[in-house]
Amino acid sequence: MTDTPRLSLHVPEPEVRPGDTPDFSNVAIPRAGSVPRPEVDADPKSMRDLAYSIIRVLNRQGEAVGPWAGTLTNEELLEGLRDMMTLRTFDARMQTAQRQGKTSFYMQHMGEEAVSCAFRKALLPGDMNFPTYRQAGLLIAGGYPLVDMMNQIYSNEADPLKGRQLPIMYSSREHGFFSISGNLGTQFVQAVGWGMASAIKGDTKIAVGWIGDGSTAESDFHAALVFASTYRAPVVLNIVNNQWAISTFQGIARGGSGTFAARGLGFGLPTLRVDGNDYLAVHAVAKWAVERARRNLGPTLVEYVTYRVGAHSTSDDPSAYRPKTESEAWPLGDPVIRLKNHLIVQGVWSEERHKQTEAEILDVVITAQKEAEKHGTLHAGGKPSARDMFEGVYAEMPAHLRRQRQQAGV
Amino acid sequence: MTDTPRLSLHVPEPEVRPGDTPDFSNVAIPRAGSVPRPEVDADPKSMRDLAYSIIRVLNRQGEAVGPWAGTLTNEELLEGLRDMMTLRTFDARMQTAQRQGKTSFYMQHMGEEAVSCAFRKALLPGDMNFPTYRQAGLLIAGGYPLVDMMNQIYSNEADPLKGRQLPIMYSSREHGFFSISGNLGTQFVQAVGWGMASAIKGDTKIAVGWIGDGSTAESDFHAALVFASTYRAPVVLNIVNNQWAISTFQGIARGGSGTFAARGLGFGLPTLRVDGNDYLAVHAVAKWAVERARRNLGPTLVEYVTYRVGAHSTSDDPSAYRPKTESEAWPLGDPVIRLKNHLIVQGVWSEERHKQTEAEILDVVITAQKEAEKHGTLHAGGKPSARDMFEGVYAEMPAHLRRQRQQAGV
Amino acid sequence: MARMTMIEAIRDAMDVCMGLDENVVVFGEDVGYFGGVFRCTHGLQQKYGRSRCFDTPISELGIVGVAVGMAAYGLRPCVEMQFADYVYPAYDQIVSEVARIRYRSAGQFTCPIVIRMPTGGGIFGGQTHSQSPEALFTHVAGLKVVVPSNPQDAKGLLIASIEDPDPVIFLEPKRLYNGPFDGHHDRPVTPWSKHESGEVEAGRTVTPLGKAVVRRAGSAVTVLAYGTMVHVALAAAEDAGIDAEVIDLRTLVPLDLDAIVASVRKTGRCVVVHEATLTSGFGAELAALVQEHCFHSLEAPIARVTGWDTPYPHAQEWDYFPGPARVGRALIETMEA
Amino acid sequence: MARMTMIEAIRDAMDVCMGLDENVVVFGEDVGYFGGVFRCTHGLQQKYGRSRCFDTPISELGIVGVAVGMAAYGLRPCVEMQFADYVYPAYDQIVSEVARIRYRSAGQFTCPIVIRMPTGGGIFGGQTHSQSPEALFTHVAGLKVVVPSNPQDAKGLLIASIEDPDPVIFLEPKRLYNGPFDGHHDRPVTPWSKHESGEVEAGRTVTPLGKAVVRRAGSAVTVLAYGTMVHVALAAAEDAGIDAEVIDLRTLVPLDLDAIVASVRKTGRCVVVHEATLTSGFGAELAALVQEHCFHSLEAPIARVTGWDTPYPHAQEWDYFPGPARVGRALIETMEA
Ligand SMILES: Cc1ncc(C[n+]2csc(CCOP(=O)(O)OP(=O)(O)O)c2C)c(N)n1
Ligand SMILES: Cc1ncc(C[n+]2csc(CCOP(=O)(O)OP(=O)(O)O)c2C)c(N)n1
Ligand SMILES: [Mg+2]
Ligand SMILES: [Mg+2]
Repeated sequence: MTDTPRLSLHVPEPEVRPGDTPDFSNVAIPRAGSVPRPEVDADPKSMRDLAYSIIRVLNRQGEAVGPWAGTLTNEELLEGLRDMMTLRTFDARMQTAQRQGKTSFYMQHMGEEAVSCAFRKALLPGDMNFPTYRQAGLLIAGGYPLVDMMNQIYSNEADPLKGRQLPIMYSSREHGFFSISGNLGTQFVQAVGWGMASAIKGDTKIAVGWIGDGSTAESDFHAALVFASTYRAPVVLNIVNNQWAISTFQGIARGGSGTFAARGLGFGLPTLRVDGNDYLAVHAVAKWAVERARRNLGPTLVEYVTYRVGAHSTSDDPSAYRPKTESEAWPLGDPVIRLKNHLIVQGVWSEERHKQTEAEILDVVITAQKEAEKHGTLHAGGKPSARDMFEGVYAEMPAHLRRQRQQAGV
Repeated sequence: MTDTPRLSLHVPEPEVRPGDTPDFSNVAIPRAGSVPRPEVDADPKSMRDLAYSIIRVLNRQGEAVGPWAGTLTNEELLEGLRDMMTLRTFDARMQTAQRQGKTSFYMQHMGEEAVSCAFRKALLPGDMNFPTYRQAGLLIAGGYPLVDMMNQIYSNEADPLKGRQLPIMYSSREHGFFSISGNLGTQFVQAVGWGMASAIKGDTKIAVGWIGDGSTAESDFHAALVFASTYRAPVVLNIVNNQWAISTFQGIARGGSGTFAARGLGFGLPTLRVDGNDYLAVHAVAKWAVERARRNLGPTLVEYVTYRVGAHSTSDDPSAYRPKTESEAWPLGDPVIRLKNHLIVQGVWSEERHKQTEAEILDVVITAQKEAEKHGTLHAGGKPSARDMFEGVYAEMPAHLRRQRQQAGV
Repeated sequence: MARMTMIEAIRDAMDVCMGLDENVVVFGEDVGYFGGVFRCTHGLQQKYGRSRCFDTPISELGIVGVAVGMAAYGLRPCVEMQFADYVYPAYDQIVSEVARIRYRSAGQFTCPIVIRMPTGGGIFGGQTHSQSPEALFTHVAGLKVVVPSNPQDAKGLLIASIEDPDPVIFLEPKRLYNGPFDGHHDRPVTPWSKHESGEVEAGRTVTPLGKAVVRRAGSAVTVLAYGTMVHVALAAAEDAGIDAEVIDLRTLVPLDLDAIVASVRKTGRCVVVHEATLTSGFGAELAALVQEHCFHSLEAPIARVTGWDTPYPHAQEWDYFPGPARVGRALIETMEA
Repeated sequence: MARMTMIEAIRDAMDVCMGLDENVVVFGEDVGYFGGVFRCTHGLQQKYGRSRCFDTPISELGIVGVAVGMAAYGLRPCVEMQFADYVYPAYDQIVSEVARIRYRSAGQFTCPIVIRMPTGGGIFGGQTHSQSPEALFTHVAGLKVVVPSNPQDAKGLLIASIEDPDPVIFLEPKRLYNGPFDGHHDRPVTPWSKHESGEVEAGRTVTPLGKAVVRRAGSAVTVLAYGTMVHVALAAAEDAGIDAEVIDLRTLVPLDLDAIVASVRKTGRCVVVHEATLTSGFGAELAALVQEHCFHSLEAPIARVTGWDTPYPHAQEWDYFPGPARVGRALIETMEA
């Protein structure tokens, strides 16, 4: 062993950086329709390959093909298109509102709209999501009022969370949306606990955990998989792989494993990888995984392959770490355009109706925004009271907090 | 979905409990010699099956067979036998010493001696282990003086750790043995860091992380795999699956995955599973994994399949949670007897020489014990000073600790 | 009333709560079949089934993390950390989640969970079986922190904690599990079964959170203590022959400041004792509050007698532990100051 | 001397140390190519290569855990937590490992690592980008805890921390990163480039750990502060027109008790300020020490002005933040007490 070479550290790097030409030719994209659809009660061992492939339904011609097609009617798809368009418009308006100083911070979904919007449609009332900050589509597709979202973003007097929480860190028990944490990962294992509780009580409700590609490195991800696998919790565990974690490319979190989905194999879980920009594929996979959970067949791990087109947040500028045109080169396209094209191919949609709907939605969003702004924005108009700051730390305010509130004079 | 059944919680249970007849017929044991040996630089993808098998060298007849045989000479094997016998005798004496009140606590290795004793022989001076409390074989096979181990166990005036640390929580930089933590798991990711440091410095030394089956559920396990996989750290990551975590059977930590080794697949790591009661197999696998690390080919995950014959610690009584005769039914036998039989088959050993060596070793251990007891035991004789309690919190004692030491009057 | 050890009292509390409310579930490492390494959950799995009392993987993060999800669903998990020294892997879930879910969701979700953990030294457990991390929880708004000092309180406070709508960190002084210790480690222990404070009320007996109790009335100096240190303080007062008033705080958050202030205003002197390290220990908060609220009554500086600012050593356990001699010395010095 | 922002000063400190000692390595989330979300490590990867400055997976546990192993090998890792609010997943590694390795191995292994983290509020970061967790580290024996209040100190203290043989928790008040704040959030900020305390010495400039500094001499009352609160305290003294002596502690552990005691013995009054929640905050320790060591000099109770015992709210940030008005009121009350 005296001829042992000197060791060296391997630090993964993306293939391109600002100034380089984006190139996704190394990303293997299977043909739409080519990935088999196992029965939901099939042995996870029989489907390990699915962790290394990509389930896709919409082909280049905008047709829905293969065994995963056919889970939604055209009416449902039109609603889905509307949901995604609403989310995109909402994002655009709120980005601008942030730049105007009406809120401190915003995070958009551009390019990833299909993931949360389509998944939401596979759930039943009473099911519970444990989301991250990039699944507002669950709320919009679930009928949560835009104006409530905005009230929170503005931290105004009508903010349902009373100004305590950051903008976009929504919470709505009624809409099956658990209070978002700013600390990455924590929700993933909580989802497993919620599912376990439902099983303990002999209920029929299931839980859904959400996490980003980068955040799979957090400990909560591991704990979630350990507990879900051990107790066969009725939960769907979703990894949204949008290729980036702020400035860090997915290769840092993924390391040497081919995919994030592969993480599930070490736990004996059925593990699917799906085209996250394909509304139909997302819905089909969601339905499959939700059914498994609902039928007490246990947890499923799903990786959504998508791309974060925008900046990480309003505090971020991606041109510092990736080529400006990278999103255009992204081989899975845009989820809104792909669904629009499919509906046109289906003969139930047209460019004109699309344009018209865009205008309608803009109108709806602006109306909501005006309504919200009546209640104030972060630095102007109505605001939550300083008193609210002292409430809700405990069910009943203890003496020391009462004293402090008095000192604060509120 | 209205006909959805009620959910229920699955809580894994071992097949037998006290009063039942032990039955390991469900444990698949491949024939010795039947598992292939890939080249160390082979693609991890090509060896995924190894995570679900068991590499074995010694067959029932005591012969060494198959592609993993032949890494040690008979002389080396005789030394290995001696190491294991020493560890076993050492354990027996210290167990008794604990019952006599000479120390507060002890943890033995019965049944698992081959794992740490054989692994140690695959390392070079300067390599570093990050062990748990059940790898004293690394010290014994590495030539650490028994009397120093005992001085620590007794927390006496010659205790190299000055009475600060629990018995058996050894530390010896010189012997490549990192300070043991009482907190499970922490060392696993530290091992990765040590390996990364060696790579950063262009050194040739490698690190070895150790963890128990139960402790793989801890977060540090995940962090270790994420970092090792990402930076291709020169590290061997060892899981000692001795079937039990105190009273908890391995099915709770393992969940639905077939094996602990399978955890490595989700990270793209080469992952081996080995008969931990087969000294030759352990050494062969250790050598393979160490060579990979040394040649900068990256980390390897290894699961050692073994059985904790004794109680978890001197505070534990396993008859409360598993059949008394379970260890006798364990299908992989006893590592000492198996190596002894092999050496007899090889014609270099005999029952008589074994007995005689047993007596010799007992003598050596008793001599060391007498020497150690001259320096005191936990409640009698020489002890570390109370002054030592205040030293070493920082490199230099800060003023507040000096004040406290004065107050303590020491 | 039956006599019980503290272990039996704790078990009884969980038993009572599981019997009354089927949303109460109990889990942790070795907690199910075996009944816990200290046997606090012994028999509960048999009685209530594996869905309500079970073993978990060794992941404190996972234990607390799933408890948060269960609480959001509507259950009332009462979970065990095998030792307080092992709570840190769950610290993020406790600080960032457990403590803040009611607040950040404006009450849509709540987190009524109890996290039990054996705490403190005195069993030669070395640095990883002896810690007293209470101050790491008292600093976190949204948590309640409880430390009983005898079987009746252990039961009553644990029932109150399980029934509480907010999360409770429940620290069980393991030195008191089997016997009251009576302050001196080198003297024989009266087991709880023979000890007068071993009496425990049957059924649902509740000791409200936030109420301290005077264990020994006195007029010369107030001693603030909790858990094991209550017994040390009593022994110290006896040994030093000082007319000390010993207050057992029982709950650190919310704190019974009124009881403390009333006593110190009366005695004019105060000694604070705990086993945790001195710097930023809960004794600092007590001293800060007492000097603020009793400034004009104080005749001597408030003394703190605590564990030293070192990791908890193994061999030097009784040099580290703030025993009756050290507390007694502080009492005398405070009287003479 | 050049003027620098605190960010530039911090970067310069790492640059100097990496240049002098090739065992210094720097890593964390977004720390490599991009140079950190606050840009504190900008340019270091380019200058020192990917093996010495790199991006990590999002695992604070992993970042600290590998740093421990690297330190055991002989490196000197200086790692970044993206926000102090995200340090909790690493808390077990910090408390059970980083702080105790020298002690438990009797010096065979040591852990000279620095854990940097942006801390404190004032940027509308809400409950997960505003926390001040210093007291959760000051309670842990074996750690040093440092909080600079200006660019020169940030550089000098960071160099001292990297060179220190023991682990250092290095809290960077993010409200001061780009401008000194001068205490009032509602008045324009003078950028460090125009501010007199923006001057930073070039090269290896060391500010020793454990030494406080008087930022404003005075005789009426002593104000103990650190980080952002130093600026608030100065503003409050000015606004209230009180002859306060403002001490910038700079290092919380080890603490410059002599400087504190000398000042309070002189002024006879003391106000402690910090941004963290009140209960069990580091202010409690300061109050406890001051009353102990200056009892006979104290003419008024020691007041604490701190964040309230709630999570850090978003909209009510400036109601939560202990600004100059609140500190000023405490100064006046302490003078009148
Ligand atoms: C515990 C913790 N560590 C670090 C951060 C800072 N942070 C916020 S978002 C982010 C990147 C997350 O990336 P990913 O999980 O891929 O989600 P995405 O933003 O791409 O949706 C980081 C590091 C945090 N919020 N919490
Ligand atoms: C963080 C932490 N949690 C819990 C414990 C208590 N504990 C000590 S050993 C043990 C079981 C470990 O089992 P395993 O990893 O299988 O190792 P083995 O004892 O079988 O070698 C437990 C739960 C601990 N020491 N540290
Ligand atoms: Mg991402
Ligand atoms: Mg085990």
